[in-house]
Amino acid sequence: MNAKAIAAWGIAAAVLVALAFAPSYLGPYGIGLMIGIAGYVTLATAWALFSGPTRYVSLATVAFFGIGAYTVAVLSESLPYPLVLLAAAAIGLVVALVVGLSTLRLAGVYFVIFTFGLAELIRQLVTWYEVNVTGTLGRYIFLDLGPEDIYWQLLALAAVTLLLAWWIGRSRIGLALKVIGDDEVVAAHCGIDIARVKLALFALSAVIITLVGAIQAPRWTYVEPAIVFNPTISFLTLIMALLGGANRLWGPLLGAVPLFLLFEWLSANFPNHYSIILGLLFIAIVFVLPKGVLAFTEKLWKRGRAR
Amino acid sequence: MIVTAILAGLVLGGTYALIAMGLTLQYGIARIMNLAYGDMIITAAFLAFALYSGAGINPLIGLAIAAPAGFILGYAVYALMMHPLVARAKDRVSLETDSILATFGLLFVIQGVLFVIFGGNYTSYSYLNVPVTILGTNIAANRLLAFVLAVVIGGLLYLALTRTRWGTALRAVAVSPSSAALVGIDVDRQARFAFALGGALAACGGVVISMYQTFTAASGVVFTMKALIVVIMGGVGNVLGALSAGLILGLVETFVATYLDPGLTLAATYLIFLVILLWRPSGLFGRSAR
Amino acid sequence: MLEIGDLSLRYGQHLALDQVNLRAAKGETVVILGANGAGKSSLLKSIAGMVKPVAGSSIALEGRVLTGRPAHEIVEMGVALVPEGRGIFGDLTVEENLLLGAYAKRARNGESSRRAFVYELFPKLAQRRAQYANTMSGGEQQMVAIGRALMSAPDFLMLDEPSLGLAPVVVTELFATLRRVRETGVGLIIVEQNVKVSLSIADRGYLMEAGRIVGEDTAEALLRDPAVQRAFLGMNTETSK
Amino acid sequence: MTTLLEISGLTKQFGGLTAVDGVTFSMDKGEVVGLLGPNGSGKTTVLNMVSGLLPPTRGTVMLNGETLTGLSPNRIALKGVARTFQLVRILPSLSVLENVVAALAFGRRRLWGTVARDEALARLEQVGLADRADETAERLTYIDQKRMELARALAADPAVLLLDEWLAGLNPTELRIGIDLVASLGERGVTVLLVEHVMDAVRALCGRCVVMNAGKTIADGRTADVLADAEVVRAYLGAEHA
Amino acid sequence: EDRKSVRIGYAVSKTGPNAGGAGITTIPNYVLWVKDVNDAGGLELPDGSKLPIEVVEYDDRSSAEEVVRAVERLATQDKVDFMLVPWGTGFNLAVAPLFDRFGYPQLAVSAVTDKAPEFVKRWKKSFWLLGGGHDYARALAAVLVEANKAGTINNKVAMISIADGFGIDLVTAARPAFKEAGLEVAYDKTYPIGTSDFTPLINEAKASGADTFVAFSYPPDTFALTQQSQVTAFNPKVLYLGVGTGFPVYFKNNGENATGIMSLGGIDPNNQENAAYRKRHEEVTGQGPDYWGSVITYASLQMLQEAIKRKGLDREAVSEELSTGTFNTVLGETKLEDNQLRQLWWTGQWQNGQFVGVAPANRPGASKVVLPRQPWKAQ
Ligand SMILES: Nc1ncnc2c1ncn2[C@@H]1O[C@H](COP(=O)(O)OP(=O)(O)OP(=O)(O)O)[C@@H](O)[C@H]1O
Ligand SMILES: Nc1ncnc2c1ncn2[C@@H]1O[C@H](COP(=O)(O)OP(=O)(O)OP(=O)(O)O)[C@@H](O)[C@H]1O
Ligand SMILES: [Mg+2]
Ligand SMILES: [Mg+2]
Repeated sequence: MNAKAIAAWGIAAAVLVALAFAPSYLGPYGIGLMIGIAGYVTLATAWALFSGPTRYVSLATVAFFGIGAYTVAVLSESLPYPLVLLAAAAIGLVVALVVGLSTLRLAGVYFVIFTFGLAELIRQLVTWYEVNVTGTLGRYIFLDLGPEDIYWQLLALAAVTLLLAWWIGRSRIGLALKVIGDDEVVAAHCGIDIARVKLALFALSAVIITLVGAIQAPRWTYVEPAIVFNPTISFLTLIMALLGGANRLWGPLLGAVPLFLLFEWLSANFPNHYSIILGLLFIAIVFVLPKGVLAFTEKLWKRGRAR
Repeated sequence: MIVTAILAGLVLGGTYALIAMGLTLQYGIARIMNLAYGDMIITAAFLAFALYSGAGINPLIGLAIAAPAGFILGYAVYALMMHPLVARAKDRVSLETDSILATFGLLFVIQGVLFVIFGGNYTSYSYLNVPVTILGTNIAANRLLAFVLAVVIGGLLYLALTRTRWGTALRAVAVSPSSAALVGIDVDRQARFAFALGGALAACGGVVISMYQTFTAASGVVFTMKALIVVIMGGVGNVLGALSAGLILGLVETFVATYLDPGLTLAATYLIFLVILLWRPSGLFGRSAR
Repeated sequence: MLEIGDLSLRYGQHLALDQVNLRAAKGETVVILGANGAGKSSLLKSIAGMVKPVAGSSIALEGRVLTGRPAHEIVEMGVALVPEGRGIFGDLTVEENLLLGAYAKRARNGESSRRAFVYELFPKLAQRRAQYANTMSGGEQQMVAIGRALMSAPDFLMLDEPSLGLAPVVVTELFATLRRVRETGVGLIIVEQNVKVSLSIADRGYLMEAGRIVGEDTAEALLRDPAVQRAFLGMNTETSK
Repeated sequence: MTTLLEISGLTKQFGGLTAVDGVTFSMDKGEVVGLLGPNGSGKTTVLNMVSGLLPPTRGTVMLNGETLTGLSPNRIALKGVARTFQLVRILPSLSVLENVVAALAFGRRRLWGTVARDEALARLEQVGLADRADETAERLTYIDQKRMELARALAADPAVLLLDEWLAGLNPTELRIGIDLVASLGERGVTVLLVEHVMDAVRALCGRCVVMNAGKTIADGRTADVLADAEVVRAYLGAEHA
Repeated sequence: EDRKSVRIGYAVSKTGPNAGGAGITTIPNYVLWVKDVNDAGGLELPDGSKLPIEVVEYDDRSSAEEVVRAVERLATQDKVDFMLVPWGTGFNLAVAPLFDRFGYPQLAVSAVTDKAPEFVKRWKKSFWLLGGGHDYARALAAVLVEANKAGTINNKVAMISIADGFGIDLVTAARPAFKEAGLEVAYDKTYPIGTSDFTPLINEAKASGADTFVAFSYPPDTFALTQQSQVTAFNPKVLYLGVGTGFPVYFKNNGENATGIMSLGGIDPNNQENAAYRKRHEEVTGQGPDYWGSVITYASLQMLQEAIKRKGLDREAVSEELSTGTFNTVLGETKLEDNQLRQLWWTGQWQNGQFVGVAPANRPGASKVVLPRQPWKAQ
C-alpha cells in the first residue's frame, strides 16, 4: 500500500524530470509542441478543478487567459518579469472574485452562456479602453524569453496544478465541490458554505488560467484582443476536459494530450480537409468512448489485468 | 431621431430574434445543445447565394427551398446522430455533454465542407435592398422581412406551443421526457420533429440574412453564440422570450450607437445580457426551477 | 385481461424480477404486497414499458403483446401508470398536466367529463388549475399524478403507492374513488403499503419477495392470513386472536 | 423543561397565496412534536423556513434563544438543525457512505478521514444500510434513499431534527422499526418535529401535536386531545380515523 | 547534392475568421505563382538550371499559437528552403522572430504598420510592403484638401473606424493628418468587430453635415455600409470605405453605383503587365484579384523568384538581394527602400469598372480623382 504510493510518487517525479530535460533532446518544433501541450494540460486541469465536480461549465477560460496575456503586454516594459506574473495573477484573482460573486445565483446552461458573455464583455471593454484611452490596439511584447523558458514555466505550472488537483480531490473541499455539484440544497443543509467554496475554487482555477496566458504571451510578440481573447481557447479547454473526464485527476490531461496531438497531426497532414476529418473523428469519439478517454483506458487496463 | 433609433433597433432585433427561434426549439425542446446551429444558418445562406448567383433563383423562392431542406437536414441529424445519444443518456447532464461534443464535431464537418465547396472568402450579394418608408424612416426591405418573419414565426409558435395539446406535449417532452412517455407521447418523434423544425427555422434565418449580411464559411460560430445569448436571455425553450430578448438586444445596440458610443454597442449588449441574468437567473421568461 | 408470464428484469448484475407470473382482469382490483426492495415498482415499470425485461418474458393485454413496445404505445393500448415519485410535469400547470393526461388518442373521447370527475375527486386541483405543478405541496402533486392517469381513460390503471403523502381524509376518499373507477370496468393494479385499506377494495392480492411472487390469494383470505397480518398489517398475531 | 425551538408569527406568502399564516408554537428539548394538517396546509413550508431553505415573509424562528431567521441554511445547519426532505434529496453520484460523510465533514463536528468513515458507518448501521455503504446512492430504492437521508441528518448531530414524512411508504414491519428509531432519538435528547400523515406513527411517537389548516394553526396540544378535536377530524382525519 | 525541387512552405489561415482575408489576398496568389513558376519549368537558379517548387502548406486556423508552431514546423521539421508569410498584421508579427531566428527572409505583405522602420532594425531580414497608416491617411487628406480648394466639398469629415488593429492604426494616423490639412473632423467614432447594422452611425454622420464620409472598415462592414447608405439615401460627396472596396465582388454587387467610391490601394489601368496578371489570376484561381494587396503579394513572390535566380538558395544572400536589388514585377520596376516598399497607391477610386490609383497624384500612371461622387441610383 505504502510502497505503492511511494512508487507512484517516484514515477511522477521521474516523468517530471524527464520532461524538464525535453529541450535538450527535442528540436525547436518539439519544444513548440510541448509548450502547446503543457499549456492545454494546465488549462484543462485548472478548468476541471472547478467545473468538473461542480458541473458549472465555464466558458470564461479565455477571459482569464487574455487578461494574463494582456497584463504581460502592458507591464513587460515597466516591471521585472516575476513581478509581471504576480501582477497578472493578482488581476486574474480580482476579476475572478467579481465574476464568481456575480454568478453565484446562476446554474446550468445559464451559467455557461453567462461566462461566455462575460469573456466577450471583457474583450469588448479591453478593446474600447485601448482604442479610446491609449489609442492603440495591438501591443508588442519584446521579452527576452526563449521557447525553453516558456516551456519550463508552463511545465512547472502544470505540475503544480496537478498537485493541487490531487490534493483537492482528497480533501474536504473536494467533497464539498462534489456535493454542490449533485445538489446545492443538500450541500447547504450539510453546513457547506456554498458561496465560499465555489468562489475559492473558481478563483484558484482562474488564477492558474491567467498565469497560462501570461506565460504564453511572449511567444506571439504581438498581442491584440482578437488574438488573446479568441473564444476557441475556451471551447478547446472545455472539450479536452470533458473528453478526458472532468471528474478525475488525470482526465483533463488524458483529454488534452491526445487531442492536442490529434489536432497537430491533422493540421500537419490534412491542411485542406482538417475540419472535416477532425469533425468526423470527434463524432466517432463521442460514440465510441461514451465516458471519456480516461474511463476507456481504465476499462482496458482492468481488462488487461483480468487476464 | 428617436423614432428612427427605435425602428432601426426593432429591425435589427428582428434579425437576432429570427436566428434564435430555431435554437430555442432545438435546445429547449429537443434538449440538444446544438453548437452547429450557426453553421446550419450559414449553409442555408450559401444555398441561397448559390441559387441566386448561380441559377438566378430569387432568394424568396430560395426560402421555400431552404426551409424544407433545413427540416430534412435537422431530421436526419437527429435521427442519425442525436437519437443514439439521447437513448443512451442517463440524465440531462450527460446528454448535454454528449450533444456538446457531438455537435462540436458536426460544426467542424459542416464548416469543412463549406470551405471545400465555397472557399474561405467573404460572400455577399444584395437582394431587396430597397428602402421602405415607415414613419418617415427608411428601412431596408430585406431587414424588414427578417423582422416580420421573426414576429410572425414567433407568434405562431407561441400560440402553437401554449394553446394546443400538440404544443403542450412538446413542452412536456422538454420538461420530463420519461413522464411524457407515460401519458402516451412519442418522445422520440416529438424531439425529432422539434429539432427538424429548428433546422427549418435556422434555414429561414440563413436565407434572409444572406440578403444583407456578408458571411464566410467561418461565420457560423458567431451566429451560434448570438443565438445562444438570445435564447438564454429569453429563457430556454421560450419563444416569446427569444423574440423579446432579440428585440431588446437590437434596441440596446441601436440606442447605445446613437446616443452613447458605437464602440460600446457589443459591450452594452453583453452587459444587458449579464444584468438580465443576474436579475432573473433563468432568463426573462424562464421558470426559476432548474 | 392483462397477463404476465415469466417476467424477469435485470439491472446490470442484479436480478430485480425473477420469472414473475401475474394476471388481472378488467374490472378487477389486484394488490401487490411486498417488502421494501421486493421489486414491486420494477414490476409496474416493466408493464408500462419504462424498463426492458429480459428475453423470454411475456406481457400481453387481451392477447396482444406488450413486451418490447415503447411506453407511449402501451398507454395508447390502455395501460396507465402512476409512478413512484409521481413523475408529473413540474414546469407545466395543473391544467396542462391533465390536458396531457388525455394525450392518447383513446382518451380524447369523453375528455371533459373525465376532467370534471378528476376535479370533483380533488377539488384542490380545480382551485389550483393555473399553478405550476412543482410548486404544489407533496400531497397535491400526488393528486395531480393520479388525476393525470385517470385522464388517459385506461383499461388498466396501475398505481405505485398512491396514498403516499396524502392526508388520511384524502386517502379514504381516494380509495372510495378507486372503487368507483373499478366499477366503470377498469382493472386496477395497486402497490400499497397501506395494506389494510387497499386489501379492503381489492379482489385478489399477490405477495412478492426478492423479485418473485411467493403467494397469491383472494383479498379476504390474505387479510386473514397470519403471515400477511404479521408482515403487512402491523398486527401481532398472538394478541389479535 | 427548557424551550428549545420557538416559532412565532411565522408567515409565508407566494404571490397572492398565503401558504403559512402566523404560525406560532414552541418545542422543548427532547420533545417529539407532530405537525399535522391536510395536503397543502403549509407544513413543509414551515420546515423550509426553519431550516433556512425559504426566507419567511414575516415572523421569527429562535433556537436556544438565538434567532435563526435570516441566516443561510448552512449557518442554521451549523447551529444544530438537520432535516430530511419530503421528496428525498440524495447526492446521486456519490456513494452512500459519502452521502453521510458530507454531513460529518462540514457539520458541527467537522470529522474527516477514518473517524468520519467510522462514524458514517455507525449512522448507516443505525438505519440498516451499513452493508450498502459503498454503492452509488442513486441505485438505492426510494425507501432506502429515505433511510440514507435520515442517516445523513443524524450524522449532523442535530439538536433539532425536522422529519418531513419520513415514515411514509414504509410497510408495517418497517414502520415499527422506523418508529423505534425516531423514539430512541427523542430519548437521547434530540428534539424532533415530525410531519406525518401516518396516524399510527403519530400516535406512537408524538406527545404533542400541532395541526395546521390553510396555513393557520388550528390545534395545538396533547396528541389524543388534538386528534379528537372536531375541526381536526373534519378537515384532516375524516370520520373513519376519528 | 542533387536536388529535385525547391521546398517552399507557408502557413496561412485557410479556415477561421481570417480566412476571408487570406482567401482573397494571399492564398490565390501563392497558388497562381507556384503554377506560373512550375509551368515555366521551375525556379531558375544562378547557373541557369531550373528546379520545380514543392509546396508545404499548413492551415493556421486563424490562431496565433498555431501559426507560430506551423512556422517552427516548416523551419525545423520540413526544412523548407523559403517560407512565405501568413496573412494579417498580427500574424506577421507573431512569426517575425521565428523567421529571424531561423534565418528566413520575410516578405510581409498583408501587414499595415507604421512601425515598419523599427521592425526592419529588429529583424534584419524582414520586409514590409504595404506601408503604414500615416501613408494612407496623408494621401487621403491631400485628395480632400484638393477637392475642398476646388470648392467641390466642404472641409468637414465624418469618420468611423473598426476597433481592430487596422482601423485604429488608420484612424490614429488620420486624425493628425486631417487636422494638419485644415479639415474638420465632425464625427469620429469607432465600432466593434461584428457590427452588422450601421444605420445609427450613418444617421449621425449624415447629421454632422460633412461632405466626406470615411470608414476604415473591414469587408463585411464595407459591404453593409454601401448597402445601408443606399437604403438611407446617404449621399456624401466623398465616400471612402476600407478593405473590401477593392474586391471584384464589390463591383459585381454594386455596378455603376461603385463609381466614385474611394479606398486604399488601386492600380495603374495602363500597366499591361498588371492587366495580364489580373487576367491570369482570374483564369487560374477562378476569382479576380483584389485591387490592393493581391498584386503586391504577387509582386513580392516575383521578387523572391528573381532574387533566387540571382543568388541561389542561400537565404542570407537572397535577403541581401531583396534589400538592395531592383526587380521587374507586375508593379513595374520595384525597389525596396530601407526594406520597405514605398511605391504604392495610397488612394484609389472606382472609375469605369476599375479601381484605379489616384494618389500619389504625381506618380506615373495615376488617374485623376473624379469628385463629387454621383448619388445612388436605384438598381
Ligand atoms: N435503476 C436501478 N438500478 C439498479 N438497481 C435498481 C434500480 N431500480 C431498482 N433497483 C433495485 O431493484 C430492486 C427492486 O426495486 P423496486 O424499486 O422494484 O422495489 P420495490 O418493491 O418497489 O421497493 P420499495 O418498496 O422500496 O419501493 C431493489 O433491490 C433495487 O435496489
Ligand atoms: N413556490 C411556491 N409557489 C406557489 N405556491 C407554493 C409554493 N410552494 C408551496 N406552495 C403552496 O403552498 C401551500 C403549502 O405547501 P406545503 O408544501 O407547505 O404543504 P404541506 O402542508 O407540506 O402539504 P403536504 O402534506 O401535501 O406535503 C400549497 O398549497 C402549495 O401549493
Ligand atoms: Mg417501489
Ligand atoms: Mg409537505
